[in-house]
Amino acid sequence: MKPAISFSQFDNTNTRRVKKVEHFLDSVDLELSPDIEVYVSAREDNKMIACGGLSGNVLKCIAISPEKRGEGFVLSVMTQLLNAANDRGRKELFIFSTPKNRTFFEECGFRLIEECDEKIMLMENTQNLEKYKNSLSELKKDGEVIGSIVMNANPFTLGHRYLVESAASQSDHLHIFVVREDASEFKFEDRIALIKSGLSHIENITIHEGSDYIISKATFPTYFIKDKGDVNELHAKLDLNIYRNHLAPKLGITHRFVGTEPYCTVTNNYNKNMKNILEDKNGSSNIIKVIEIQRVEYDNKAISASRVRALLKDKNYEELSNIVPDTTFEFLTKTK
Amino acid sequence: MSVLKKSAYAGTLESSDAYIQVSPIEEDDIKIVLESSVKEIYGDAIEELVRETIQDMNVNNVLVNVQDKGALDFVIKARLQAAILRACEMEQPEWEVL
Amino acid sequence: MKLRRSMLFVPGSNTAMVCNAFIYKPDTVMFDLEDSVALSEKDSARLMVFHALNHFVYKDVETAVRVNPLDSPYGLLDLEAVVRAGVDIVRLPKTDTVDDVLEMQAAIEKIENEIGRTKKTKLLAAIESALGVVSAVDIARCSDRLMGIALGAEDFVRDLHTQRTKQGAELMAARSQILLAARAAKIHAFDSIFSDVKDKEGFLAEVNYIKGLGFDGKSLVNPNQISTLHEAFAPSIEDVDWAIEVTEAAKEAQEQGLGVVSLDGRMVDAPIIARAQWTLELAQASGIRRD
Amino acid sequence: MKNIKKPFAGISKNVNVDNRSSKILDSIESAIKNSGLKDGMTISFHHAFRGGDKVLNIVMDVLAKMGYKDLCVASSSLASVHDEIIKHIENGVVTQIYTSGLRSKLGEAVSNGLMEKPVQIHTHGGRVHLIKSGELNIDVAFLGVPCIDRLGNASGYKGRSQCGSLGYAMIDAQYAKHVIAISETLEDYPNMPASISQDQVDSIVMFDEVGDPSKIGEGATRMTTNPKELLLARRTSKVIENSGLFKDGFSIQTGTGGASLATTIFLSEKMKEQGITASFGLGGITGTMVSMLKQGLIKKLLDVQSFDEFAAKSLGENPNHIEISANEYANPSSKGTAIKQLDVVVLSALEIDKDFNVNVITGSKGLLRGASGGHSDTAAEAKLSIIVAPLTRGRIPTIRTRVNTIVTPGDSVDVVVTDQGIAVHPRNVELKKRLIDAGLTIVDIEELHERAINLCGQPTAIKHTDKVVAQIRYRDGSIIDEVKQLLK
Repeated sequence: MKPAISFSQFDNTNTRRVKKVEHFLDSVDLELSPDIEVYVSAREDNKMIACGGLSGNVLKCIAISPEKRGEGFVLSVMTQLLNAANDRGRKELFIFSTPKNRTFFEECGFRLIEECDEKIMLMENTQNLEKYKNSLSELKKDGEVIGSIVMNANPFTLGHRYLVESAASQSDHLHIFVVREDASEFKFEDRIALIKSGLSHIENITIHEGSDYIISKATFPTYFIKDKGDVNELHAKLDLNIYRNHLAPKLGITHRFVGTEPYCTVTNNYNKNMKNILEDKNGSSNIIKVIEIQRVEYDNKAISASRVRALLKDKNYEELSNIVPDTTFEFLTKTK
Repeated sequence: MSVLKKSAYAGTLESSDAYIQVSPIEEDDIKIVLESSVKEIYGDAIEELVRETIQDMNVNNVLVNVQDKGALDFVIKARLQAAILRACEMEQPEWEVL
Repeated sequence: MKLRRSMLFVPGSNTAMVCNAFIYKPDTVMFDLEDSVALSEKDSARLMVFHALNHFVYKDVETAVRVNPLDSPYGLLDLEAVVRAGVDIVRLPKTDTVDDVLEMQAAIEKIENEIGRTKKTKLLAAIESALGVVSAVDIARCSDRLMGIALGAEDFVRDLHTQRTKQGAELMAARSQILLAARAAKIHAFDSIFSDVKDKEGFLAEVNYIKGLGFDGKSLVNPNQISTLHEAFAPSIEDVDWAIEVTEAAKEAQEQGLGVVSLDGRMVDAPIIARAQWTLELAQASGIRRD
Repeated sequence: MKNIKKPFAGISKNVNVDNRSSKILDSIESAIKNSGLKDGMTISFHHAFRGGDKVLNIVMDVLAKMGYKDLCVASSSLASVHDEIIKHIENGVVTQIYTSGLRSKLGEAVSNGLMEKPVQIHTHGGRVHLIKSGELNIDVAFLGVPCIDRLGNASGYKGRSQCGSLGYAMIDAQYAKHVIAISETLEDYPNMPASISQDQVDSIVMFDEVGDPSKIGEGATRMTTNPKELLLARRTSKVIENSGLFKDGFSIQTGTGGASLATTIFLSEKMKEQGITASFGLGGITGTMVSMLKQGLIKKLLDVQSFDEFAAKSLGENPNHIEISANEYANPSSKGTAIKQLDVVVLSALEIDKDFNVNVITGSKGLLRGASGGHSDTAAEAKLSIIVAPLTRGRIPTIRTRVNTIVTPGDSVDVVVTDQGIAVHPRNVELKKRLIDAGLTIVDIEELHERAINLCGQPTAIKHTDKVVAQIRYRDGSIIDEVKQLLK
């Protein structure tokens, strides 16, 4: 007697099988997420009946064919996914899925973080969000205007410095979150070091290391798949909802500052959504005012991190020196 | 004394089963984190069973995470022992103590 | 004689089945550690079965375990667990030769001696290859631990370069051979599983067919098949009438101290009396069939 | 002769055609204004649409918007779709509830002390009794109906959201001081025969949808493949066959669960084999019962609630499928109830105790998550009441030393069928003998209890505060048990 249902695990190099997963997902109106590294699939009579993927510490693209739903089969699929994650030493996990599946995943030990428009939802199997929120509370500063900026700073430019200087001057205190996830050239340690050294002259700021809850692969997966060009608006909203409902209240944040974004469509869309969500009066938490600050220009072109990276590639150090602070310039030329 | 060499897991999340993860820890302790669909009426009994089973296997310095879906005692025991043996990289238990 | 109509397969890795199989009262519960268990779960399934065998709910039902072959990394470990846990029957998978049985017997004996188990573990040899089928006569007679031989059809048809059909022509030779070998050795003969649990009519047809051939019972994959099987194996009202008459005649003869039992002027010998008693037991267990 | 008025003074013949539809109002607001509803009054609903009901939530939202407070909601039952009522309780719009059942989030919230006044859980028959005895005084009934004519003749077996029998709504239509019928399909006058009659309806409001057809009969009719349920069904069927009541002209009621449906199917086979027909099938009617009617195995179906689309459709088509009201069905103070004529009822249970008491309202965690329904009504009156339940559900034992909440007293239970043994109430000496003679193994309920506890362990008692969150009203109106707030 052979088992009727067989599970398999494979990684994203197995293109033949990934194609099958893509096809299966398509049949249940889901899209394959290109950042998945490990897949789990279940087959019965040579027909795929379920799948799921692991991207970093996020479980996603979990799907079950309609005729197999409602009999607890999702629990078997989740077991396989947890095994795949555990085999890679990943225990602190997120699930990215749709809110209608919430109770299934609750049965697997996951708790809801936030859902968005009844379409997407993020859950976690730890208490880490609570812990993170508590740690933020300890850094709370009093004041009328408590500003905030979330930046990747890849790497830190004069543009960033200008944004912080303007925001800090308008705030009693300014919280700066540095995106922790490394998805491109510069490592987090370097990025935050350059931010710190480039902002050492400003006093009313706190620089926070980012977390899984602020522009991360969990809250905002498509942010890190920029080359595809189509950032999912829902993902942006999810990230902003978490920011507004969970993080900002712990620090008493009243304002969020952003630079105008002429080049990067991802960031541009994110900024557009920001106003809608953070200032929405029907939300369940206090509104956060969004202030856009005109980007500083050099030579009639806005300064941006992508421009810095391009100049660096071309070894155009002279022009580079004009758009980054000395501290960043030193770092860039030293490592070359 | 058996020593956990690595983290390990056993079981499933299916109804009537338990998914159990064990990891070595520094402290000289048996730490139990239990989530159970029958926690209200069997939570204490399950924790006691887990602790006893681990002690019987002569193991310490372990963090146990139990995701219980209403498993009977013998199932919890089987899952826990499987996880511990895997973590200790032991092929065969001492059957007498199980 | 123990009834062995139904032998319910319970994958050792399927917790819900392990926890519930006893409810359905098959004649034998057979836990599986072999093909139904993924390689990564061999160890955990073994532990699960070990504890199940020790559990009170499995104390009043006959238990069997299909272990992994001894030449695999799991076979001996499986044996260690299940012989210690007091299993009634060990089912040997893929029995090709007499040596396979003897080797298993030796391994079991060694464990029994180590732990001081006095109740001998019985053996059931599953025959799943052409070689096994042609050796069936010898296999069936090679060990007093053997309580039966069973056909494992899935692997067998592969070995025969064919596939299973509902009509079962591909199994004709094997079924006949296994049945003859078992009867010659006076042990049980078991038929293979019928895997399409939704096809109730097909299942019933196959049950009636193998019953007609003379098989004692059949391996099952789903508890829902048990009642159908038991009903089909139930004796008819004529069978029961006959059996009552035979046993009454035997009782009478014994009471009168007669050495020879006769019914309607004909002599009734011991095997016939045994058969009649078995029929009554069967009626007790499965009721009387209404045709 | 000056003081004598002309006969019929003040009455003039109305020739204005438009006015003939004057019962139909343009919105639920105007219907509510028209009804004279005031704060503190009692409004009612019925549950024939079950999980697909859209009326209650819409009406409650309107009432909240209109600023009503302190209302008593009397719904014949509540499903999980009605969780939205929680916000109206929090806002003080609703301060009292009468219902047969409470589930999901509402059940959880009430169990945790959401309401000041305890929820009154009544039986289906007991609700009629409470209404007739004056305790439950319905001021305005909001009755969703699948189709209606302009004068208010309404029925449930036509239209997109057909729900079949309106057996519970019929009572509200009869006794409420003011009746607002809410429908989605307007039929030509006269829409007769009607379940709710033109002379009972004060006003009519048309909605886009009163129900979600896919959820009205959801999951009720599929034949189970679950081996445990089939085993229970086979056993239950055997108990009925050998009970002494299984003869031509017997009557039966079964529920919707997998085991209940399968019992009906196994029993049908035996009826065919032995040439037995049932005189009537009662209660909530399923497609399985309908197919027995069609095969001639049952002569009549008496339908107080249709559990699926097959039943709803059959009610409209088959003259032997008859709609009855809750008063005809089960009210203990009624002049005549069908359950008094009932031979066999098959019922389920969340918990059963050693005295055969049954709980169908609170779950293993002490949360309200079920319905009293017709359970104790039918158990009390049927000649043979069989409770069917698995001995354990996962690790949760069904047989307890004492049930968390008594809904049906053990005195009205005859047999308990589990997957691990059948127990017969000690007073049924003859029945027990019959079943043993038929080859069934009968054990003491104590033995079943012991086995359940050996398997699962002795559960620790659930901790409560002293606050009563729900009162379980027996069918005669008395309080048979109370549910207390869970201690967090």
